[in-house]
Amino acid sequence: MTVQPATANLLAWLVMLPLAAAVLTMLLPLRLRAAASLVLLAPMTLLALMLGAALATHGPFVLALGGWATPLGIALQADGPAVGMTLLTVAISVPCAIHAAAYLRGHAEAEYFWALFWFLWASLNTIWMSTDIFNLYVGIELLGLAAVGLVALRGDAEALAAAMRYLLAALLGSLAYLIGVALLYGGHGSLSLAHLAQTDHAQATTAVALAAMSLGLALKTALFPLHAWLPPAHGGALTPVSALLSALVIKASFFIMLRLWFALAPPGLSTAATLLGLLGAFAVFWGGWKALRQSRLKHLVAYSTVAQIGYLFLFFPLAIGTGEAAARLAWDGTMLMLISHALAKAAMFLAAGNLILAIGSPRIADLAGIGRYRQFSLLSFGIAGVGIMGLPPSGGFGAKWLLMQSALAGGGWLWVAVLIGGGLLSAAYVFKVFRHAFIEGPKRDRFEDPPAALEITALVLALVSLMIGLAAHGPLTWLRLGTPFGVSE
Amino acid sequence: MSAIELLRIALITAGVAFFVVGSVGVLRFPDVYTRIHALTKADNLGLGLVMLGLLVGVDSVATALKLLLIWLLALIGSACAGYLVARAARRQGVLPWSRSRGREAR
Amino acid sequence: MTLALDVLTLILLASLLAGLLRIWRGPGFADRMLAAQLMGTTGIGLLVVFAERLAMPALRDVALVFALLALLAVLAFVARLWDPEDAAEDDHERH
Amino acid sequence: MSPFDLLLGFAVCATAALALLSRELFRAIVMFIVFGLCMALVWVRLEAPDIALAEAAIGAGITGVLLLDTLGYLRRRYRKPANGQGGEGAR
Amino acid sequence: MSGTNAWLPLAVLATSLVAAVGIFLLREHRHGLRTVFNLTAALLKLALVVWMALGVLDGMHYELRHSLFEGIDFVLRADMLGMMFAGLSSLLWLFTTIYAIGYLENAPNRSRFFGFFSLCVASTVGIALAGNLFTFFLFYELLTLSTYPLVVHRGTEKALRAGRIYLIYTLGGGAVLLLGLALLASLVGEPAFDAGATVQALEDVDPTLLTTIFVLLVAGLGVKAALIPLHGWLPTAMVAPAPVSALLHAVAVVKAGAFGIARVVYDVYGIEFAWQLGLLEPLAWLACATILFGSIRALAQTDLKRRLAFSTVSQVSYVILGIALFGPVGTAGGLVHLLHQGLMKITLFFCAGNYAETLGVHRIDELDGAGRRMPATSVAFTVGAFGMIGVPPLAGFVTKWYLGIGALDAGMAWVVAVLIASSLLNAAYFLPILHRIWFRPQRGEWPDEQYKQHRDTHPLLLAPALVTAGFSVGAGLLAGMPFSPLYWAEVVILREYLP
Amino acid sequence: MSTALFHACIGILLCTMGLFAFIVHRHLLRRLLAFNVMGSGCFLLLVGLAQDGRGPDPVPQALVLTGIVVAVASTALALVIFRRWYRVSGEGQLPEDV
Amino acid sequence: MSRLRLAAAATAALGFALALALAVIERPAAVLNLPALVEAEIAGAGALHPITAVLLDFRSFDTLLEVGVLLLAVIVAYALREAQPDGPDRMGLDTPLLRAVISLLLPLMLLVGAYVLWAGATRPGGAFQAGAILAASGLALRLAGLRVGGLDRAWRVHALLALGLAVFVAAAVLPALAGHAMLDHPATLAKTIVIVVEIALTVSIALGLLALFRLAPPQVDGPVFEDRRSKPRGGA
Repeated sequence: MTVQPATANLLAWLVMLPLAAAVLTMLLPLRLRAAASLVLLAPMTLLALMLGAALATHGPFVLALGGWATPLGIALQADGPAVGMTLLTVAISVPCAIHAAAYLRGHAEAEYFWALFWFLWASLNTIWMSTDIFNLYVGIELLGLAAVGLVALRGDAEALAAAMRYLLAALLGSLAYLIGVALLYGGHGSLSLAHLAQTDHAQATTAVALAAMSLGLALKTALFPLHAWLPPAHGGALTPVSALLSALVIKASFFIMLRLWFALAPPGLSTAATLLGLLGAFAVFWGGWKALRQSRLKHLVAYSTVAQIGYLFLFFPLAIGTGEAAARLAWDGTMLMLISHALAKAAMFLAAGNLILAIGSPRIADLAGIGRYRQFSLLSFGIAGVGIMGLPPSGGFGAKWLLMQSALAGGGWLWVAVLIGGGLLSAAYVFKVFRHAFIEGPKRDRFEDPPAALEITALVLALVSLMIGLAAHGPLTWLRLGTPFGVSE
Repeated sequence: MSAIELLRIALITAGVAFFVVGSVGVLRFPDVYTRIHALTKADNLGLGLVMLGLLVGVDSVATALKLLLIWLLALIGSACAGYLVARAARRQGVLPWSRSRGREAR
Repeated sequence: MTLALDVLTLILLASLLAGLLRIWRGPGFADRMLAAQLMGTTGIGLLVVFAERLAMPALRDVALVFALLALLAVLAFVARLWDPEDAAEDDHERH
Repeated sequence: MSPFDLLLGFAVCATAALALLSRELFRAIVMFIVFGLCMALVWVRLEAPDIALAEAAIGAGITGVLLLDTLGYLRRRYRKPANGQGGEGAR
Repeated sequence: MSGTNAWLPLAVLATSLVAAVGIFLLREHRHGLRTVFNLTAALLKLALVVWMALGVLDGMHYELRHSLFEGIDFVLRADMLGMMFAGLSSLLWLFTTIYAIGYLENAPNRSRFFGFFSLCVASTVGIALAGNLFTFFLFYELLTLSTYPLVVHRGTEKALRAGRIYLIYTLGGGAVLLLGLALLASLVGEPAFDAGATVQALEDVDPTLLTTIFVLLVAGLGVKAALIPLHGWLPTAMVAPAPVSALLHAVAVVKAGAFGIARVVYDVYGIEFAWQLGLLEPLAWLACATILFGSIRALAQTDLKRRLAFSTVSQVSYVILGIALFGPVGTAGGLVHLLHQGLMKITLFFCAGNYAETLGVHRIDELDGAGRRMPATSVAFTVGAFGMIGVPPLAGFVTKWYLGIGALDAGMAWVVAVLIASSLLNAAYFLPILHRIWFRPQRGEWPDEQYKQHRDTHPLLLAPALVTAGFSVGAGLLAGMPFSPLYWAEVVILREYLP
Repeated sequence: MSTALFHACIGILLCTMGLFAFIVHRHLLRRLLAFNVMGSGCFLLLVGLAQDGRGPDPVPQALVLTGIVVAVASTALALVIFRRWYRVSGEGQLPEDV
Repeated sequence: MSRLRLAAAATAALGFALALALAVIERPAAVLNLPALVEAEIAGAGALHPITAVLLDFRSFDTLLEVGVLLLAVIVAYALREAQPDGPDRMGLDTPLLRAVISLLLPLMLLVGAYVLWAGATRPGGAFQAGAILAASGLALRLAGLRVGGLDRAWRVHALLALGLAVFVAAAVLPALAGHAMLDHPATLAKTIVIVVEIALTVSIALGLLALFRLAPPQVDGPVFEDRRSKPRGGA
């Protein structure tokens, strides 16, 4: 579908604006950096909404950057998933930015936070939209370094170790991905996903390339057993950073994986898909178990991310080698899981950070007595927890429901068990927090008072994560645009 | 094969021979100070001869100048490197090789 | 002519590789660094010969860059690593 | 493919292996610098002078300096070991 | 469908939901405003429910439908059965709220308490109005979530342990229910409440699979309905404040379970189809076993609230027994007990709360002579207890009478024996209490006496107990009148059995 | 076997060695060396495979140039983080258990 | 290193190598011929050298992000210095000979850098190589104990660091403002824009690489870790 250049350029604006913002926030005087960033949130939101409107009116479209058509040039693409993720990025980044502005006020970490934040956003948008496998490589490198930088921002030993671990994982992951790029270019002579999708997939090169890329991306997504880097990085970072990382960054590599599997999956991949699903299942249980065993609040939430990633990987066995209806349900479920986990986990991290600020300690055991004083953060944590547990009416529930329907349609009883068992396990660790928070005792009754902005952002995100389950029908129809599951119009 | 080509081959071969000598020197000489000789003398002479060989029958002045520049830079680099290493080694207290303690130094 | 150059490049490469032995054996830091430096010079030689042999004038630029930056590694080594201040300590690296 | 390529391939693999498996860190780093030199030659053989140029500037220049500098930093830090385990850092 | 008809169910739901949000937003010390919020919402809700119930009686159709995913809708709909439950919960919410305001005077964390209290009632009404099993499940889980903070409200070690046990049971039950629901949905798409039309229309489906789904659904719902062996959470949850116990036992949680089983039997499978599948007789057996088990365990309890709790285990199964009896009369007995048990049990819990709050009495053997100190409360208690035993003309008698006739109709005469045995057991565990209250002299000082200025107890605590006691008398005496619980149950049955 | 293919195979070998060393070593400097060797192997594979039997191809060469910049930036950043980590911990490697 | 780790590594590496070998052996013949396409379109690009054309025209978006990666790394390094301040740096060797040689070589290095940049338009060379050479000369300067004046003024350095990305983004956005696709330069301006972008990139890349060296913690300052080591490190 062809659209006006001005419309198509929306795609590129969504990358260029954050890059310009990154430069700007690096050069502005210190006290203006947060303010400038907050101001720039408005045009970013506007651009994303305009892109959504363009997709709704024109259907999927493509921007050939520099006017060079693929395969010579690089194209950005607006289809359902890309635009959906762009909007999700806005939905997460805006509250996180507001939270960060309040959270970082007067802290040394604030100096370069904003430049990194904008780089992160630019790379995320690139990844959602790009259709060129090498461009995606540069995108994930940019994303990885931005994320590592954000993790390292605190600069103490723990943060540095976490950042280093994360960096090594990210580098190894992108090398594995690059090997896949090399094989694909060597075998098919093109880097454009659209062109690669038209080639013959029934040979070893594509399979090995896909395997290498999947492995690298799984490492970056922290799929069990490649997850060891995630808990220290997500658990140890500054609160808004943890939220951004857990909500969006790991999703980016998973998203690339989805795109690759759509374009490149050779026939007869169900064994590999089952393997990925099994790893996902292990992740659900292992992550949940480890979360339950954590003594620090943010580490609990981080391990919860390890567990929740597992659900995403159930997509592969549910959608590959099963019927059309099952695959479609799996797609809907996975997209909804991605979105609702992003919202709920961001809310949960922000709420956890607020609680930590209030009690002045990272330990769950020190929450005793907080129940009476910081109702809001606790409420946000709880509402986000509803999404994480997959209880109705949250989006997490909707996602699990769809995945379960998909599994039942394809006769995958194992996956049903994973979905239900994982939900119970997550309930166990979420309520562990509440058990400590509800303790009434003479221990202490003085807590710090975080600024209102911190609490409101967490609550808003949590409420959105709750409501998305009730309003999922439209967005899900929309997210199918331009995918193999899209309704042909 | 013309005489000019013969000359080139001869010069380059001679250069390569010096390179080989340099390598042998680095391998066979007993201590840091002596090995510096192999580096700074044999190799740079070898490089010079190779350059000379390539200069014979070169088609443009620019290329010739570039070749000479490369040689000059290599000379300066080697000389400096030799100087720095030797100076540092002496300040570290690395003793020059002598026959009396030669066996053990190896 | 080309054959001769091919043989010569081969010999040059072999001579370059001979330096590996010195790097392997050491025994001191300086010996290793010197061998690397020597290999750099040999590399320059190889590059200029290749420029002639493959008719790729750009390789002379590569050689130029090598020659220009040859000093850098040794400089870093001497200035930052093998400093007189830790003279006493290099002993255990001797063997 | 010529004998030169064979020998060069061997050289690349050998330097890489030695850089990766040397017990002494300094030797590993010097090997790595030589590995960069060999890589530049490989790029020449692959008719990619641009990459050779980059490799020359990066491998011989910047990466080497960074690594040597870091090693020096590690060695310097354990110079006066406070509790007798200082030597492990640079190993 | 006119606008009002779609929005009225939502408005009913919203009254308590908005109240919940408003109360959460209030600062802790705004007691007056919170009371206003609470009472306004409760009264408003009651009025709306009555309005809607009358509308339903007139044959109006209230439905709100919102598509959630492809093939699954969120449906709020008012039908007779649902209105019965909604009426019960909104009526009792009013009384419980009044009672709780009195009970929690000067206690901490009232914002949280009343917020979740309202949320809890919102979910109960949601359960009542759910138009398909999916929507039902949505509110069913919301109920679990909103009751947890109430159970652990006191924040003591014991309360937290009780909360954990409560969660393990209810979330586990929810998971089983979800599994059954998902299986059902994978067969029929939207699991609508259409008296079994969709399920029966399934061809080539293995009856075993349908039976499995039924078992899963009943097991999931049975946790909240406290069927044995899934009743373990109920006595433990007694550590919660008295209004919460009243809410759990009479208004929301156990009733939600029983109501859910009624929905599954009548509206998902259809009672005839369930009977054909042979599902009802085992259910009746299970209900009977629970009735006897609960009563026997109640005998052995020395703590008043724990005895009442086991009594609940037993009494709720009357409802399930009624559901399991194939035939209009038995069904009427079951459904009417949904209301009757609520009225009587809430009376008993209010009274138990009054004893605990006024005299500091928790154990049965400390109650000696309480009747003289607190005559009004004790009269209410006596009414509730006699009702439970089934003394005519109280509400409990009506239930048991209908159940007995229904059992004979359904050809399950042994049920009558169970009913008689259960009544004897009820008498055996209630009469000694009454004896202690009325006929034994007081033994020394009360453990922790308060409200000495009042003749009986704080009026906010007393009034709800008296009113609900009055209701339970009325429900029995006026059972034949229009708008009595029995009347409602009969209307439901007319529509169920004679479509 | 063409020159390009031969060097692509060398690339595979480098990748393998790099991967092995990356897993085996715990010292961060060694892991960075391993990463760089692996990266070089990867670049070789990219160019070698693309040019096999087809002569020089500017596209993969340009990609490798981009890749080298990225690799250098990452390595340099890793070294900075490593030195900061070493400065506060005195360890050349990361703690084993997380 | 444990035996298990060794075995795992060996297995992983072996499997990896076999899979790659299989992929290389089995690879199909490419259908597309991208080099030919580059050849055909190069006239419309901003540079005559195919690799420069690919880097700065056909696939300029990659390059833009790549510059972003470098700038990002530098920013992280700055941020870390902010979080963990450094003591004074000891500059380097202090030998008159070396100083003389370096100051002699410096103009030459700058010249070579400029030459490589200029060459990029028509033959091998370009912004990145030139930047690397300039960075290397900066390194040499520092190692020889010389200081480049003015580079310590943070804002000016920041501006120069960001210059490459800023100019690139501006060049990308300008066509969009004129109603074309993003990065789609009109043919008449393409060459100029490529040159301007390349110059800016060279400056930024050179400074960026240099900054990454300078922002590593310097050698001489007090032992920070010793007091930390005495107490047991907290696990997770």
